[in-house]
Amino acid sequence: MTGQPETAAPDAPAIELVGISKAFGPVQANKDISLKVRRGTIHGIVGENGAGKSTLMSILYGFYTADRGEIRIGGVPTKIQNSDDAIRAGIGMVHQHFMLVQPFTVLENVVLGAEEGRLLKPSLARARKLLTDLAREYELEVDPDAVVGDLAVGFQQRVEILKALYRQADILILDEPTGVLTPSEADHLFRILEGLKAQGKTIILITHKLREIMAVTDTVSVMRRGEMTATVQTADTSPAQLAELMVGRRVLLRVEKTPAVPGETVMQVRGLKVTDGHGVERLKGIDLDLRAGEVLGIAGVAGNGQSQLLEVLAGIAPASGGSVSFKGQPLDLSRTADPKYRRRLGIAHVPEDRHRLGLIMPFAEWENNCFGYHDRPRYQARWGLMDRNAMRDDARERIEKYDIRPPSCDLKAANFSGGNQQKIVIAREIENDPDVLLIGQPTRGVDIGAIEFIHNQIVAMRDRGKAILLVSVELDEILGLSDRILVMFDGAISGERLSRETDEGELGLLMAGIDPKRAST
Amino acid sequence: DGHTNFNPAVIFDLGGKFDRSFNQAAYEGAERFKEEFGVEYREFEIQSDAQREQALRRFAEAGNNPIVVAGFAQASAMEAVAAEFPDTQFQIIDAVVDLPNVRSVVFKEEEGSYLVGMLAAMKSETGTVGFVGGMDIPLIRAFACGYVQGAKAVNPDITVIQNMTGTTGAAWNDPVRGGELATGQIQQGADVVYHAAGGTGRGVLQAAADAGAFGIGVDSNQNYLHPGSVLTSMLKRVDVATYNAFKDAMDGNFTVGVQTLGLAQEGVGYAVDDNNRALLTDEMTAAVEEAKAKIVSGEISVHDYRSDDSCPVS
Amino acid sequence: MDLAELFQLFDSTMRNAAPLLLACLAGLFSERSGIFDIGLEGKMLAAAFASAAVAAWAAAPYVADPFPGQISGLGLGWAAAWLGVTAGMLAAIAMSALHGFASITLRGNQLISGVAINFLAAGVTVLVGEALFSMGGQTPQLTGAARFTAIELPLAETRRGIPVIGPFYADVISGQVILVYIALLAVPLTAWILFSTRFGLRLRAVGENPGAVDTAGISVTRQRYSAVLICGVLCGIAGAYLSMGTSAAGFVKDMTAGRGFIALAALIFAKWRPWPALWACLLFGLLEAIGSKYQNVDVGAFVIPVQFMQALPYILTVVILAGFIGKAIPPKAGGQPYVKER
Amino acid sequence: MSKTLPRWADLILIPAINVLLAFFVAGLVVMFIGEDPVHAMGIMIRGALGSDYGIGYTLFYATSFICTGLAVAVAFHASIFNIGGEGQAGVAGIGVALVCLTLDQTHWLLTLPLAILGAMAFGAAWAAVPAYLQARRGSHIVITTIMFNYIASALLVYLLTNIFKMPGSMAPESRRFEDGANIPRLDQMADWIGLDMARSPANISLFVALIACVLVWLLIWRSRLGYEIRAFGFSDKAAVYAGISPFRITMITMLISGALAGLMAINTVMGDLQRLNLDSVLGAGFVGIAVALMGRSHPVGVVLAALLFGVLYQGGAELAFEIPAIPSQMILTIQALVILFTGSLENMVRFPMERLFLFINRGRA
Ligand SMILES: Nc1ncnc2c1ncn2[C@@H]1O[C@H](COP(=O)(O)OP(=O)(O)OP(=O)(O)O)[C@@H](O)[C@H]1O
Ligand SMILES: Nc1ncnc2c1ncn2[C@@H]1O[C@H](COP(=O)(O)OP(=O)(O)OP(=O)(O)O)[C@@H](O)[C@H]1O
Ligand SMILES: [Mg+2]
Ligand SMILES: [Mg+2]
Repeated sequence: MTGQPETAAPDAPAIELVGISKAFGPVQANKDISLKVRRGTIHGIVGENGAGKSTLMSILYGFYTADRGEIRIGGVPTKIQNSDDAIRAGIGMVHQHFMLVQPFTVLENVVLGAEEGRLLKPSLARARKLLTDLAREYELEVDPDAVVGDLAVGFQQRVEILKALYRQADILILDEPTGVLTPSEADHLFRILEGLKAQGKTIILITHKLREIMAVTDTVSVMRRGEMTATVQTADTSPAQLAELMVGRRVLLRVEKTPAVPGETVMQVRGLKVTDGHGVERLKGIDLDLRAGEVLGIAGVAGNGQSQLLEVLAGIAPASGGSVSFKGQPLDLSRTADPKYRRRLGIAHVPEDRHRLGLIMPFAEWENNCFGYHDRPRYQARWGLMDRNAMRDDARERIEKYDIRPPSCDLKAANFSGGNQQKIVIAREIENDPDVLLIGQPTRGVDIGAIEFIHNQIVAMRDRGKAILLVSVELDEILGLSDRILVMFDGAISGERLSRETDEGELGLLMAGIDPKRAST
Repeated sequence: DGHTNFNPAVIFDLGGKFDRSFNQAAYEGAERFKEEFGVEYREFEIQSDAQREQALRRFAEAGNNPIVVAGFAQASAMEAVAAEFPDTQFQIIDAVVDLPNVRSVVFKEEEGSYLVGMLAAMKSETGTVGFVGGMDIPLIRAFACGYVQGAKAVNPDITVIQNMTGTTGAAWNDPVRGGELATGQIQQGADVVYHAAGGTGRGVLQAAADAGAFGIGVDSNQNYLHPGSVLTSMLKRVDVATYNAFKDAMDGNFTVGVQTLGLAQEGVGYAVDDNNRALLTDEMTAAVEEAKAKIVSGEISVHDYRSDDSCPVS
Repeated sequence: MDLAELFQLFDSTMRNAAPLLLACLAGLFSERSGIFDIGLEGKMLAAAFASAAVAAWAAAPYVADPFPGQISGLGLGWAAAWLGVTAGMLAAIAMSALHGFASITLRGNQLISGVAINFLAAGVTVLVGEALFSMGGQTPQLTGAARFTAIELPLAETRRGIPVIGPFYADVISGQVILVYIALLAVPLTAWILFSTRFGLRLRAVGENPGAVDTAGISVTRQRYSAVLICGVLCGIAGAYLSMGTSAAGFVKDMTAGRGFIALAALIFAKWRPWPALWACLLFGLLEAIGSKYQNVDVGAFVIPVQFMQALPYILTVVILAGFIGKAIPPKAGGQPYVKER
Repeated sequence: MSKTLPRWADLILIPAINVLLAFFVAGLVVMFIGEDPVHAMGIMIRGALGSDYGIGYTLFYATSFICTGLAVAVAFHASIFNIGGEGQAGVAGIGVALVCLTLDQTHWLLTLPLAILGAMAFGAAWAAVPAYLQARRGSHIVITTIMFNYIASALLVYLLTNIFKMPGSMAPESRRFEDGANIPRLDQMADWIGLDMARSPANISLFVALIACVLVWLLIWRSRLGYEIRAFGFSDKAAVYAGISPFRITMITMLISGALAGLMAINTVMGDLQRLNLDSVLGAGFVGIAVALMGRSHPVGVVLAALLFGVLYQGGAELAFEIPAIPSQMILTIQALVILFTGSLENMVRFPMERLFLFINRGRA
């Protein structure tokens, strides 16, 4: 119990935020936020992507400084200007993107910043001992001498928690800790959190998964567009109510669609293998058939090879083994694979990460509108120059058709909101009328209205007899859109189901590598 | 009428007027003229090859006359510019430019080097002496060849270690490398090291002094740099050539054509002053003076490397 | 080639390697903290000038009542050399601080800042030198206590008789300038700082993942500034060695002659580790020694021209960078400014 | 990718303030060495622009800087930092010399186009190796191009001392080209149309450089290749997604960049020296960096910045003639300051500006 100010009132909230505001340039990420977190509870925070959850927690942890507002720890106004102040105040944080030094050992990562003296040796020795104690106490075993970069994400997360405990944190913030975990790993984590809570620690848990909120939190706060819209007792609320609070209107998540009429197989994948730069096998022999007129969903916890599958099929990453044929023609899977050529064949790709891959942010909308298709004859003028009028005309047409806002093709991609950026990409890939659409996380960071629109476009495409391979970590989306579902676990396919014959529970088990059917037979 | 537009200028070569050697000699000649006659002169230090033509043209354009240019590297710039300004008088040192308004001054460096070669051989106790050249060009080879001839004349068995600093203009201004080369020669047994390397020589003389060996300076009198450690300096009277150009032009006596300055014309020589007098014994001086007389009289002929691009001894 | 000749080569190697090694370790500190530094060359050059200028000034006799235009020296002959080194360090630190300001505080492009620093040093040294000494940018010749001279190590001459080791000790190890020994000692010291101290741990961490350092409650800015300043100190000694520890005995313009870049190449070759840095610098020092000692190398069938020998360090650098000697992976956060708020 | 700054502020205001800052600091340096900066400035401007002789030299230098500036700019668009312009231009001189020495008995109308090809081919070839190493082996192109600058100068020395050197001459330079390789100077061209102009080395390659500007503009902003270069420059990952080969773009961009740098050899070797010597490049390869940074990698900006540096070089030379106490390193210093202020210290002006504009915009909203 260090760092707790002496003068703390015994029943004051562990944390109290008053009127916190924060702007990033023109983006107002947090607007006048107030929040109380009771000591010894697990407090959930939910909200759409970009709602400002991480920003708020980073302010509490001293990573950012608020433009306005006050932080009270145990009732005492506390200035938190950097993480050091936060650590002193007894706050620990497990970041959404881990803050670990990959080439360091677990031990080095744990002592970093909390060393005893100028020399390392004594610190490391002391830390080793403390670590073993902590590990025993909280089921947090990790090899202290392992290099962090070699550890699986679940273990890396443990290191993050150990870091906080090593600094004797009383308040632990976890930012989307389960996004990278399998259901069973998540269960393990929640057991740890319950244990910490029993010790009197205060926990703030950010997550998108309403199930988790309902299961472990005592209180839940909802954020929307930078504002704190509500704080309720978990026992008094329901997932439906939370969803409504998050997006500001009643949510209709069912996709309206008719049963699929699958045609012939357009893409056939056999024994596909991928080895990454570190020599780790990320795909361990994938077989799949993609048929015309169906949506094939790929479910799975992030990091189980879905991204690699998408990249290899799109031609932006090489395979180390196996084969893929498209309409009976084998595709070249070597490092020279050319996405342009794939597109010409009729394979379009909406990447998982539109910021990094799908758009050139400083390009104008009309330039992005033909990105990847810029070698098409209709965009060429004489002498290797491009036909800018044709490019603009196409862009305007699609802005109209996809209701992209603001409706200006001269605006830079960076100046569109997340949902509209996604629409630009999807419009481009669908309007070129491919036979196969590879689409990753189509609605990540996209608001409800746009989600409906995008889902309808995908279904319409299917109804035109096209094949769609959908990768998403959102089970609801997979279940709602797909006709057939493959679940990936650890680089392999752990099961295949027809969407009308399965449910979240069964898919959740498959995502953890457990096949309930096979287990029972 | 040469008198009416007398407006002298001098252009120094890479290494700059304070190289304590070749360019500094030219500078001192100009300064002496300025002091004696109270006439200001314009000057420019070349920093790169590309400036040569512009510098010459700039001075000629501005009506400077005569324009003295130090260094062989100016020859081709001079060819171009002197032809453009036929009424301006030019003097180039160390190269021959065949134009009706150009005086070319060349020296018999081999003769002066012969004398200091003799001194080196007489001073050497190890039977090994060294030579560090600047840029590897025939001119510097001529220094080396004269030096070897003089040394061998005293001691036919003497070993002369020779190194060149480089093949570009930068070789005139690299004392670190010069010192490294001299140190190497001294480690191989040389106890007298002669340099013909402009600013690079600063490192050569320093290394010799540090190692307790003797250095021999070049062009200017460098005996003062390390009193007691510089055996002598091979004088090349660039100062006189510069001074004379100014003076002749002032008096309206500027002549064109090639001037070759050797021992006979006192254009080259070796330096004796308070800094090195104690280092030279009477026999040494006597032997050198005798050789000098013989060279002047033609009894000894020192081979000029430049005449056939080769040296009979090494 | 006999042993004596070999040892002469090694002796020369040590002298050539010393400034490379100091600059290389300087770069190591900077780059391990995530700040790329192609301005080593310029910092060395600035230091070479500042140290020679201050040493010359300190050693010059004190004139109580200088006539107009005359500058009085300090008359501190005995301390001149060390005052010079200090000045060199300060000059390099000033350049480092500029680089740090540009790349840490202002999050500017580190490569461009390095390039600018190289030009700035090349220009300013001559400008200031000319203004102070009017000698074409040179400093006066340093004499006596204003420069460093070789020191004999104990036992060098008495134990020369021991075969191989004796002459090696006497000819190669002994008889160097003190700055050479400082350069050699800097290697274990760097290794110790890097791997055995808290400072070293944080330094390595900040070059790999500044976010991790920041969230651990350590100031990334402070950590990077200290690294950059250490870089300045070491570059300062490297520059001082060039103008005060070699036969140049003073400053001449552009006297670093690309050594900063070779040091950088050695750093990459050494994969940003201190002991390999020593070997890499010795290798480049040896190449330089060979290049000046054996000018046109006759290998029987043909003659390797001197230009090739002189370009050899640069060619080797390219070969090393091409990864034929194993891939060198730089500190992960190297070259990128640490930005929290996009 | 700033959302807060208007375009004009980004393209004009900030560079202008930065250049002013650079000159202000340069003025302080002049003051430090005991000269009057205003007087020095006067000499520079008069020396560079006060006579047709001065203007001629200014244009001559500017021609070289346009070429090397374009070279750096084109590479910048692909996010490649080519500091090898010095070596590429130096080696390009060999190409020019080979053409000229072989064909100088003919006519410049034949020699010039071939020499242009030679210059561009040799310049590109010298850029090809670092480009290949970057694209295939990930070798840092900044360091490899620096190394190639040194290697180029060693190569040049070797060729000039062993192959090109005239027998009997001491200077490491080729023989002078005959009339067939003498391209028209600006004063000669002025003469054709009856104008009188003092002799200076400015020559027809100024127009070659200006044509190169137009072509570069078309390439970068109007052609498919330029589209791909810019896309790759903004995001190499996204480029791969779009089927743009990083290898191909890196190679092509660097070849174009090297060829442009090489183009300046026409101006110096053919237009001025009329022979090959050791330092025909005169640091122009490095000036190109400052020119490209200042010109925001746009051909119009490059031309303006090249003119500024032309003034600086010619005015600086004049300064060194008039005030020997200010050595020609003054130019190098100003160049360094310009690179510093417009390149790495740019944010010193940009950050406050962004805040200012944010404030103004908020006020309006
Ligand atoms: N460092 C930053 N610089 C600029 N803008 C930022 C930065 N971090 C976040 N933002 C912006 O602030 C807003 C809130 O982001 P924040 O990361 O807090 O959202 P979040 O609720 O955590 O979203 P997610 O669920 O996706 O993690 C978004 O518009 C985001 O783009
Ligand atoms: N990381 C960021 N950096 C800078 N600007 C951002 C960032 N994220 C968002 N913006 C800007 O903020 C505005 C709002 O973006 P945001 O993604 O929060 O929109 P949104 O309200 O979530 O819209 P949508 O529902 O379409 O996603 C956009 O104009 C965008 O340009
Ligand atoms: Mg977040
Ligand atoms: Mg959004």
